[in-house]
Amino acid sequence: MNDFEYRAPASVSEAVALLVEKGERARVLAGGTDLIVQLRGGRFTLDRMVDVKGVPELNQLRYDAAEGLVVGAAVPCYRIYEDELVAAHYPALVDAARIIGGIQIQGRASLGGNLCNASPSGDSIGALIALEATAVIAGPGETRSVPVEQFCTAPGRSVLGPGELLVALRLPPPKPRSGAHYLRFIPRYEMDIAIVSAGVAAVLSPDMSSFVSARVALGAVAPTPLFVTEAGAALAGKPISEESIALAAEAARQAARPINDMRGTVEQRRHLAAVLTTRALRGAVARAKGEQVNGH
Amino acid sequence: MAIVYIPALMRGLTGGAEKVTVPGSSLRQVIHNLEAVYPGMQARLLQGDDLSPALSVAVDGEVVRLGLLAPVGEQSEVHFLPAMSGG
Amino acid sequence: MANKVLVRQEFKVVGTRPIRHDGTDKVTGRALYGGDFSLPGMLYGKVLRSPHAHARILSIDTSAAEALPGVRGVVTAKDLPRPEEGIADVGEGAVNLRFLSDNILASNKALYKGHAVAAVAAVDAHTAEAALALIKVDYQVLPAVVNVREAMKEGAPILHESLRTDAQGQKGTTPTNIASRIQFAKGTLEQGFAQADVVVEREFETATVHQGYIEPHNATGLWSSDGQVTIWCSTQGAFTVRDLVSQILRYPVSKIKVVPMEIGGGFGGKTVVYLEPLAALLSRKTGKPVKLVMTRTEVFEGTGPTPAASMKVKMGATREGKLTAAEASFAFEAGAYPGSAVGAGCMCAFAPYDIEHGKIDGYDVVVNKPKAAAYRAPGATQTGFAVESVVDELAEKLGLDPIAFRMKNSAREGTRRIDGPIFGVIGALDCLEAARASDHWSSRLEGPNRGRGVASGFWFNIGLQSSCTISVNADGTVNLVEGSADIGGTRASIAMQAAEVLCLRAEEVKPTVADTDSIGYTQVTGGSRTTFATGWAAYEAAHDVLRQMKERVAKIWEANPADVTYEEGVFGVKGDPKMQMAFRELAGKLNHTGGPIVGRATVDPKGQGGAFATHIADVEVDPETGKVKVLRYTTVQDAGKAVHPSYVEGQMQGGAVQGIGWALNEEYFMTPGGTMANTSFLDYRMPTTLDLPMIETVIVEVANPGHPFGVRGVGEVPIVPPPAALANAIRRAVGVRMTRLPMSPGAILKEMGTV
Amino acid sequence: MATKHHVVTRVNGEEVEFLCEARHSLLEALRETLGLTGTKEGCLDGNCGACTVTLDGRLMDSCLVLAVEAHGREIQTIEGVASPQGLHPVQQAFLEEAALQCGICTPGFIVSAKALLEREPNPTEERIRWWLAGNLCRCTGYDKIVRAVVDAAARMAEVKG
Repeated sequence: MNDFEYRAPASVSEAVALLVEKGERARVLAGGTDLIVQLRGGRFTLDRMVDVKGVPELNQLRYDAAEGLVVGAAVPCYRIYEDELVAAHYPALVDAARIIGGIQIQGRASLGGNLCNASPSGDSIGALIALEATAVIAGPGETRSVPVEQFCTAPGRSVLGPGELLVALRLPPPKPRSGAHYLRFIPRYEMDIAIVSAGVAAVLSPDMSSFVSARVALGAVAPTPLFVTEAGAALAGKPISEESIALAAEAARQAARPINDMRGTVEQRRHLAAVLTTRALRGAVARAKGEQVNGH
Repeated sequence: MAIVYIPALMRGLTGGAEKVTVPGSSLRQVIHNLEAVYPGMQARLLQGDDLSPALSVAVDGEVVRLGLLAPVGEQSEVHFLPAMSGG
Repeated sequence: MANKVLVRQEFKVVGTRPIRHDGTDKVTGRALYGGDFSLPGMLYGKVLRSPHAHARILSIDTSAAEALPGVRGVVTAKDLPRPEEGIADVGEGAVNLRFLSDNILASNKALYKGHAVAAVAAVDAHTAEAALALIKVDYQVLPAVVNVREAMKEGAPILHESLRTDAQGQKGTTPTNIASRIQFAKGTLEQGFAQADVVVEREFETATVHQGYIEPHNATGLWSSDGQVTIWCSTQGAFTVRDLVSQILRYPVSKIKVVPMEIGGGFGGKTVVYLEPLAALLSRKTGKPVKLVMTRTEVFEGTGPTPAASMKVKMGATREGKLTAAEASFAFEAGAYPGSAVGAGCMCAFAPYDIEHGKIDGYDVVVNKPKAAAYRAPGATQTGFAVESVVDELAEKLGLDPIAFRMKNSAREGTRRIDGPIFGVIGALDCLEAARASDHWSSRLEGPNRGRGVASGFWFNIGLQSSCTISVNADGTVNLVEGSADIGGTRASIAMQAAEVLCLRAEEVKPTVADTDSIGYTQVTGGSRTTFATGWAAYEAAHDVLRQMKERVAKIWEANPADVTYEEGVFGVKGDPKMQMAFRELAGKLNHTGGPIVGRATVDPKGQGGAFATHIADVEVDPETGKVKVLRYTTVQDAGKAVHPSYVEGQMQGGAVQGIGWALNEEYFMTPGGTMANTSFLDYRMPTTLDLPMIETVIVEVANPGHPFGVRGVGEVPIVPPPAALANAIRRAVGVRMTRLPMSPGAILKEMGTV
Repeated sequence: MATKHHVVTRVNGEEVEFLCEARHSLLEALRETLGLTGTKEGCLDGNCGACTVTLDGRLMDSCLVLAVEAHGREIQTIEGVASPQGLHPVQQAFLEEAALQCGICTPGFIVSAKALLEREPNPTEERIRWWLAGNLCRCTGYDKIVRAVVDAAARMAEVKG
């Protein structure tokens, strides 16, 4: 691995300046669990690494009943799942944070990094999409916000322009009678990459008998994590039943456009898209009803 | 007389016989005597002056490590097996 | 969750569970493995590897690399002596020297992606790595063949123009990828099948898998100005490294010293050399010590995995459940050079059974993958998967209990195997009986999509040469020096056998694994031979100590040495109960009664006895995803005599789990062009803690009459039964018969017709 | 020549200074620069856990941490687990339960298990397995490792009284 310059700015503006200066030749280091592996594997070379863990905005983890949740882009997974407020209000986020790598990775890897890595199978991304998260991006120009479902543009590519930096993820407060669940399928029980994943959030009617709305996101079935609006639309206004869930699952299957690779086949992934959508929806409904649901 | 089991693909040399009896008190003698009765056998079993390194020899069910020096008893069974290694 | 030992014979030390002698060093991080070693002024080496699975090397230009600041030397195949065609016997079977040499550094052709082409030594690893990118290799890319069936076809790309099929000594006449063909035949097959009421015939495939040791290969070499070469490395056999380096470099063994460092797992994969000759060559070129350590990707791409196999098995049985005939064809991928374990695979395949008529064909086939190396019971797991699946299906068709069916047909003392020899005392039936009597087998398994499977397995074990010396310390303890790399507690199991003879505690025997200058020739730690053979050497060396101690007592007491006795740690004289001297007391007198005492022994034992195992697996299959959860797992195995039961259990559990990984998820995922796509532990899915239940063990002890304590090797056979045990369990859980490994979720879904 | 960073950190309770390049991992610094070879290299991509250390009390794969990031931090490695008074209960339990074979993964497992028991004195088998899933062992099948952690928990409870 070629050597590079290491910088650890203390502010967003300083970080942006360091990034702007080197353009494509600079990269942001948060947890580094993807970045360092890719660098070592020769995927790319760089001139400057900008360690953003010392920037306060990127380390905030703040919940407010009115504003919702702010997750700084460098907040490692363990802080997500060890936070009682997050666990109480965003269990689907905990579902994702608990399964990224093992305990060592979770000590370092961040949701922000997971998103910026823009892998089609990124575990937190499906949960973030389901939870209507937006990405807060600082850069040489105005700070801007992008819905997470629009963040990834291709495998390993995102909307981040030259010199731009993901500062935080903002999640709206959970709606009344809502529940969310994130599930992935892996051949092992831990330490694996999703063959397919599904993040689902559902809002139920006041009498808890029907779906008001739902958001379904799939991972590893397209070049980017997929927000399947058809699946959500299939549920709106429908009674809570296996039949309704099956409609959404079928929509998920239809929306999936996966590839064959070492992790799975097209047929297997389409099938799993439906299976996981079904299971995640059941989990989301249960959570909306106040029931306990295990992460996976 | 030792009872020599003939490897399956060499049985063309023994007219299809699975086993033959030949005299000899060492493996060297046994192979020499085998060659006398079934010409061509020696070339299949030896490489130079030694047992082919692709082979191991079992006498009375035990793989022996003495090569051609291996003693062969009056009623011994001799088997030629592929050489083996372990993990 | 029981661990049971069915003890038949008790000893004082053998059969107990002392703390291993090297344990404290290994739990404190103090133990030095090959990668931990360094010397002042040491350089770091890196290896350039072929990006192509099959390519002619037209030219290599190293000048730019050599010019890079910090680079001290570059070597290519030109730096290796060109061996004539020759065969080396290194206790590992036949090794063709030219092939051996070419696998260290490719000369004319690169035969697999990852094949070493050049090596660089530089002041640090980063500089060496940067230099690799500056080496210009002109390749002419050739079509690759990465599957055994394809490689056997007419018109397949040929790896070696000079290769001719060796059919048990008869050479073929045309270029081929089939390096050898073997056959075993017993009885009259047609007659056997004619007697059968039920015949099952199926084809099976297994994927290439890796041993997966956590420690990457490493070697540090120092070529001294006086021509002495020293190599520090993690190896299963220091003497084998010495032999192979000597042959590859055409350099006398007496000028090579190999220092075995602690070794972080081998499972057969560290019985051969990759980096050792390069470390020596680079050191000769640079005049400095040079250290090389592989990356994980290099380990996957550049070292020997176990062969993929394509297999066909046909077996027949009568309505009453008696096996009448068995026929099989096993084709193994040897990788780039001949020499898969197909021979052993053939011989182990039907070994658990007494079958009158049988025929087995084996094919050793070269393909554009790394040269296969040994992996725990080499060859037996592949063939065992096929045979034990068919046996299970026969039992199912006959409506018989799978253990009862196996017992009815079990091999026992006097059974003639299909490959010819007759079994001595074996524990095949005892394992089945113990499995049937286990808590696990008698427990009920309820619930949908759940099933229980059983399978047996066999491994020969091997003997081979070992040496041992024991010197007596003045305080009544002894130092034991041996040459077997300790990969899983063998210092303890060897020392315990000496302790038993000497009436000492295990802790009073201090074992050291020595380098090749300091101990007599000792074969690899492999083939389940170490506790058996090196333990035997320790037993003999201890007896040599006792013999000398008795002579010394006789001298002191002016008695006849033949009358000296030794019981419970005390020397005495026949007929005079007043005369007594403890071992420790005598030990303190040695230096002024005639000098120190050192016992020594070398052995090359036969009679290693075979090892049998029977495993029981409970699984639950998720019918929607195809994912298998192992709910409960029991291993039953004949250890002959478990010297240190904890480490025997450890072998059983570890072997079983490697087999579970092989069965369910592990594979080299190859692109059609011959690139392994999953060269990281992320996607090469070895089992983690969460994938497994506790692994229950039942140690059966059917004493091996060929060993003083009845020991049989235990390390290898536990990997054999798991794939079939799990396949049989999956069959009962969801009704599908899996005939390919790995039985991954996707494969199961496909077989179930879901996708 | 590459720029060197001056890193001041604490390793196993003692202040340590070293120079490193930005590209050097913490694992490299520990093993090559500081000679602390108890932390092992198994995969260099965070999938085996052999290089596990704690950084400010958190478990990390040291192959995925830059050496320069250690500046001003607190590192614990396997070399700091035992004390002059003797082995840590986790180490003693690994010995007595025969929870190691080749031993290459053992330092990582011990560092991880110790961190678990310091947080959760009485974990279930399931919890132990979840916590240790980032540490691969190829020899033992994990059975005896899990038992050793359970055993160590009991020993630590005893010590606490």
